[in-house]
Amino acid sequence: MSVQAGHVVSLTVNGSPATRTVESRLLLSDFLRHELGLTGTHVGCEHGVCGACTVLLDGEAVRSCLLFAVQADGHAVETVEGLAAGGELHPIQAAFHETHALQCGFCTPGFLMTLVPYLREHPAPTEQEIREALSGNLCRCTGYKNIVDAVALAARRGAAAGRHGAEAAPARRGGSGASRRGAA
Amino acid sequence: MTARWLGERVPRLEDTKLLTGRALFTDDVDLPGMLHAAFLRSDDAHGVLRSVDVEAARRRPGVVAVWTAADLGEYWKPGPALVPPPPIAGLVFNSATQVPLAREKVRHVGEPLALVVAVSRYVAEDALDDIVVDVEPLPAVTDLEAALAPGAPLVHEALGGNVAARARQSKGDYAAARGRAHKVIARRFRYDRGAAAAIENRGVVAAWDAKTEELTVWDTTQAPIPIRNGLAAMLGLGESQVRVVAPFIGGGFGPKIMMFYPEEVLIPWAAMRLGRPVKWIEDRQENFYATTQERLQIHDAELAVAKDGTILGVKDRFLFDTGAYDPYGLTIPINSQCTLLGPYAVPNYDSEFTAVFTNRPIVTPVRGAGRQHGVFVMERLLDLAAKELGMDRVAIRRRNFLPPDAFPHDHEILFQDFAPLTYDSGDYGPAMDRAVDAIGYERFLREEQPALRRAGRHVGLGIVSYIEGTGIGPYEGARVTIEPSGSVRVATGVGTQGQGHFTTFAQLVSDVLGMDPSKVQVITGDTREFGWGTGTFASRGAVVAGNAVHEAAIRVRKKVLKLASEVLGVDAGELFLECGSVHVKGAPERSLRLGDLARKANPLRGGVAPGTEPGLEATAYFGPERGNAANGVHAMIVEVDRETCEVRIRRYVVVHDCGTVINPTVVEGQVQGGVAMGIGNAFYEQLVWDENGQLMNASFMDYLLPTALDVPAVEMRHTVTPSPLNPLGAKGVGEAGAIPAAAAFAQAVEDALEGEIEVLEIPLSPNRLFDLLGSRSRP
Amino acid sequence: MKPPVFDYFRPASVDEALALLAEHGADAKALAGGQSLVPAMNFRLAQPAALVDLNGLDELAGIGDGPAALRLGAMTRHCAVERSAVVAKRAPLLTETMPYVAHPQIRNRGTVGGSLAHADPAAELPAVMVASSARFLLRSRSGERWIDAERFFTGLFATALEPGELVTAVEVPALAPRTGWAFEEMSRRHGDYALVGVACLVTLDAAGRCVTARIALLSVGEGPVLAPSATAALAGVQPTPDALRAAAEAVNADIDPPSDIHASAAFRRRLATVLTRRALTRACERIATSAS
Amino acid sequence: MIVQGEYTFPGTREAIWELLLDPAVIARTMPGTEEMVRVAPDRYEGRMRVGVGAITAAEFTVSVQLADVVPPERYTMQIDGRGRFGFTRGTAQVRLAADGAGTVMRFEADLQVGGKIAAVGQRLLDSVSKLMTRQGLESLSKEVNRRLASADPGSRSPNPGPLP
Repeated sequence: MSVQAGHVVSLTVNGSPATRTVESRLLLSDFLRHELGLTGTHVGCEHGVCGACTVLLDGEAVRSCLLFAVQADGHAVETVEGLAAGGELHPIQAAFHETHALQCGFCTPGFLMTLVPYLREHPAPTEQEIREALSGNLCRCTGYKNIVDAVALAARRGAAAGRHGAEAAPARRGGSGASRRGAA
Repeated sequence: MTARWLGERVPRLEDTKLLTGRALFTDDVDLPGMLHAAFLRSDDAHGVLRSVDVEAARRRPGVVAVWTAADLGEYWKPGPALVPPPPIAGLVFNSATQVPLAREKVRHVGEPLALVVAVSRYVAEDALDDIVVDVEPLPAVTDLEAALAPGAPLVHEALGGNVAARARQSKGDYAAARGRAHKVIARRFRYDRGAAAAIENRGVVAAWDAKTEELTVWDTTQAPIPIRNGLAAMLGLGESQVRVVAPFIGGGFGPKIMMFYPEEVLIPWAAMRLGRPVKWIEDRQENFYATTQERLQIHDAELAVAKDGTILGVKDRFLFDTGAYDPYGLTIPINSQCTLLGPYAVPNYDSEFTAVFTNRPIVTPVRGAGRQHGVFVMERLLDLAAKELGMDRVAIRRRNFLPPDAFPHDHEILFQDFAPLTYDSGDYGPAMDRAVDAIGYERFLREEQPALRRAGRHVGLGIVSYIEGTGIGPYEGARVTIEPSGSVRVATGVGTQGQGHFTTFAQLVSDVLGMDPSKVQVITGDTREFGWGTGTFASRGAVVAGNAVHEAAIRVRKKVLKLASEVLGVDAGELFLECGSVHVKGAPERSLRLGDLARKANPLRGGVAPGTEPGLEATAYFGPERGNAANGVHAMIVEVDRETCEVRIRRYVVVHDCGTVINPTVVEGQVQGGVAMGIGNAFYEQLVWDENGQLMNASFMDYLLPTALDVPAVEMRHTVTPSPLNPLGAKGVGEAGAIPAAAAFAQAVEDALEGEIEVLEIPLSPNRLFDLLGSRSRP
Repeated sequence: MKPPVFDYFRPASVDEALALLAEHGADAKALAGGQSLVPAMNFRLAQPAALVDLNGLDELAGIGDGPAALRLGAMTRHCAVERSAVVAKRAPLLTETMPYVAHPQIRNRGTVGGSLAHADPAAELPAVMVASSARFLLRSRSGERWIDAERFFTGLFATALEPGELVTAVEVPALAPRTGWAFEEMSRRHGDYALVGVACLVTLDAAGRCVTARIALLSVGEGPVLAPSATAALAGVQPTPDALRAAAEAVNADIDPPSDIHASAAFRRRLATVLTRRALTRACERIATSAS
Repeated sequence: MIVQGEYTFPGTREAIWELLLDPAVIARTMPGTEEMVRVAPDRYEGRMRVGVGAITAAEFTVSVQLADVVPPERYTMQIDGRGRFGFTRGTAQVRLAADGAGTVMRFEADLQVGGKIAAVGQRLLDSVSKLMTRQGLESLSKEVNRRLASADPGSRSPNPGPLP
């Protein structure tokens, strides 16, 4: 067996085990998207700048375009598909929806995956801290303001619920009709 | 019909799919047996293409096919000219459109030379390294003025020169106005190239079904219907045999309109030739060459003013870099020419541009599409005039605003849609009042700025006005269908790239049909669903397609009322629609669910009256006679670190008038996003080409998109002067934020530096400020 | 932008890694965080024939607090350094610098040893290590050796590493009493390659005179650049604003900055002067604060 | 990209001239040169491998065409290097002037860089060209000193060939 091809990769993705045989050079982003069909992880630059491909590797946000799939062997990966448990939006997803924090939505999964661990570790960030946390993700549509608002909203709810960040607050269903919320 | 949803902040209906990773983007399309394509692209900006040797690539295991221009046979054809030149007297227009693969000559870095199709993109890229190209370099055409000099190397030898177009538009008598002027302000302005840089690169997936003889193409296009029509013609198929789907698109901003990119022409052809689906996904490096760009213009402009600041006239001569080909015609420079006039009364105007071929990638509109250049030149001229006249910046603008009774106002020149540049409506004074108030103009100049200056800080304010011509024709259409389930389907031809069409169109229908927007399913950008239309550009989605959707919904409502009055036996005037049902006034318990009515409208047996159309469905089209004039004021406060030449934006205020607002949240999102792009243009983003036509920053490491730390939160105010040109009264908003940002930024930086430098170019950068400040800026 | 083929090895021990590197010679690269190597491979600018993945080697990771020095395993990730209370106490200059290193997602993967071995002239850690008088433990199949940071960086992306040799640990000596520190950087956007950066450690005597000042700059030469002229200008003097300004000006004699599209050499000189002054000022303020 | 400089060598103009045009010397002194053959009196062809540290190494096939050759005073080189990462090409002028017992070499190269090297590597172009220039001059200087140590430096050049 060549050491270029035929690497067996066994990992956990969104809590479920997966095993595939891959070429050593296959990027983790391509592995998730095209081998596992998890196309919610997007690819924007493939040189580690845009952040669209951000996923969690053992709970930490990483660029999946800068990892080879073989490196994920034995590890746990979480992608955007794993966030909304049982059809309920994750609190950070719900906050994005409510504050209009996405337009084309292409960069959004990368932002969400960056924010999930961030809010876990920083339950009450200031606006400047939020902006610093977002600085490794590029968005071309929104101008970031509403994303910053979404993070603040999710953090407030986490704090209000007396729990930490992203795990807190009941999620609202997205797209379930119009609220009459005032200006963001 | 009550306007319950129009103007409401309805959270977007499309969000859930996007937030959960279930939205289909082009690169998500995965088909059995699919092959993957990669293009070999020219390293040279200009040269004679002697040979492209693909033999080694063809032999590589996993490679299925490799084609060069010579292998395309009859299929090799330059692309169509997309926008014909407008009927301007004396206009010169030389058309040279892009080719699918370069043959005989290469004309810009990144021009495709060969197409490789392989079992994976990885193998396809391996094969690119096997190809040997022999190019005899030619001197590159990069400088716009040198390009026009006698003896300059030629991008297109057959044209005998590098002039792509020349057009002069004028009104009044500028020379006479100049003679009367108290002051004439003349400067040279430069606005450089940037990239649209949507986070999703382009992509095309094509599949040919030999049994049904149908071609399906998924394309990151802003104009799926013209793509379908063109592909059908090129491939010898009927239009109904081709289905083009623009699924979720990860940002457009203009370049995804460009029709018949080489990849769009070749991938469907390859899929048919090979009898297997083929996918091509542009990578970020390719995007810097293979996707169109915009913005290099050089203006020599002058403003003639009276002593009291009244504009007597403007003269402008400008050069426009159209890149190696000019498929998009004159849209951009005409936008510049028209937008320069702004919200002002300009009695005498003389503007001539020369579009120049260069050895750089193709130029087509990018968000703003030439409008920012006009705004930049005019607003800078007004700033300089105010300074020379000792006038306040806001006062000189107010002095020249068109008064509210001046509408419709005919500027006596032609706009990009070939219609006379006529402003439909506007009221500019109140917009300026609100901006002055919101930014705290008086207090800033009187108190804050002097106090901060005394403390050694360099803060400045910029405040500028602009007009954005939006919502042009020719037309869009929509079909609205009430389904037996009670939900409503809306199909329209425009594609969507994040503008919120799924929600705003649903809102328009909801009011007419009395239902919750969440019950309205909008389908865009699939030619099988709707096959007539042009595309999403020129801030026209809400105006043109929106009015078509609205009208189609009104027609469906008429059908609902007619059928319900028959079924319920009451006069249609006694009925109202609410919560997905038709009710009788005064007896709301007497009602019919719209779904049940839809079933009744499609009987299986029995007779119907002659002329009866089945179903609760209607199609409508809307084509405005001409575009709208949205307007606004941008104001910002910046702080410059005089030592490091860094600039921080402290505040940013936008007052915007886009006529009737369908969804303020969506509108504000568009404006905030546009401002971010405008700030990028002003201070971060510049495609740096060397004199040989090489791009020096073809990556996100060196091409600097602004991040969350660079873009301020925009404080937004609306004013509303509805457009009389469409039933909704809407004007477009998609590009507005991006248009005046650079002009405001330039003024603010100049102000912060107390007039030590003149900012006549965009983008700025810390290094450029350092150079401009020169020896005066010892730390 | 897909990487070329390569052989992939995941050794179970440092010894095995060293054996693999020796076996595959110059065409093999060690894969640490991969945050510089993988982009270069995606651009196909780097085409190593083999990668030896160090990520599973726990023996190379970890932060240890010794009596004389802080010890960092080469595979300690940037995020671990950034969050470490021990580092904050023992090497606060390093803690202050970490947020400037790219972005959070990059720091979650990037490693100390990887950054040092890569020796990018615009990277923060090499300059901080030089300013901190750190030393590195290098290991090959033939043994181990210590090398001072100053001697480790030999030029443009060049280090004293021999073929088959790995950086396995870093020791950052404890701060002397009355020592202040500061890191200053200017980049176009947060997380970008620095246009110029300055790391400094200043030690004053009881009378408030400068005993030593270690000033290292980045992005102004082929690697991290020590500024002996600036150090000399401060020797034995009170750090008055004028003295700090003069020291900052003296930096010009120590640097030979490159020009690129973001900053000319002249602009980099300006930035080096300004940032050095600001860094020295803050470092001295810190001493004053901690002394009071 | 303009690369220019001047350097003073010990030795006569004639001796330096011979060295500069000796393919073996070029191969030894031009950083990254793996092979250099004088295929015609006024033409050299070879291979270079220009590396930036541990990560990247760009391979080029290089041809150098001499023009405007006025021994021992000046010559011009048309340089054409191509590789997978792009190209480097341009002209370099070399002038030699007597300076006491030594020789001053002045050179000015106007080089185009294209393809990936330009697109992705701009940040390092200046540093790399400075480094290569310095390394080249240092090697050349060593070579000169080595040759001067021998009696007749010119006769050691393998196949200098007649000049045009």
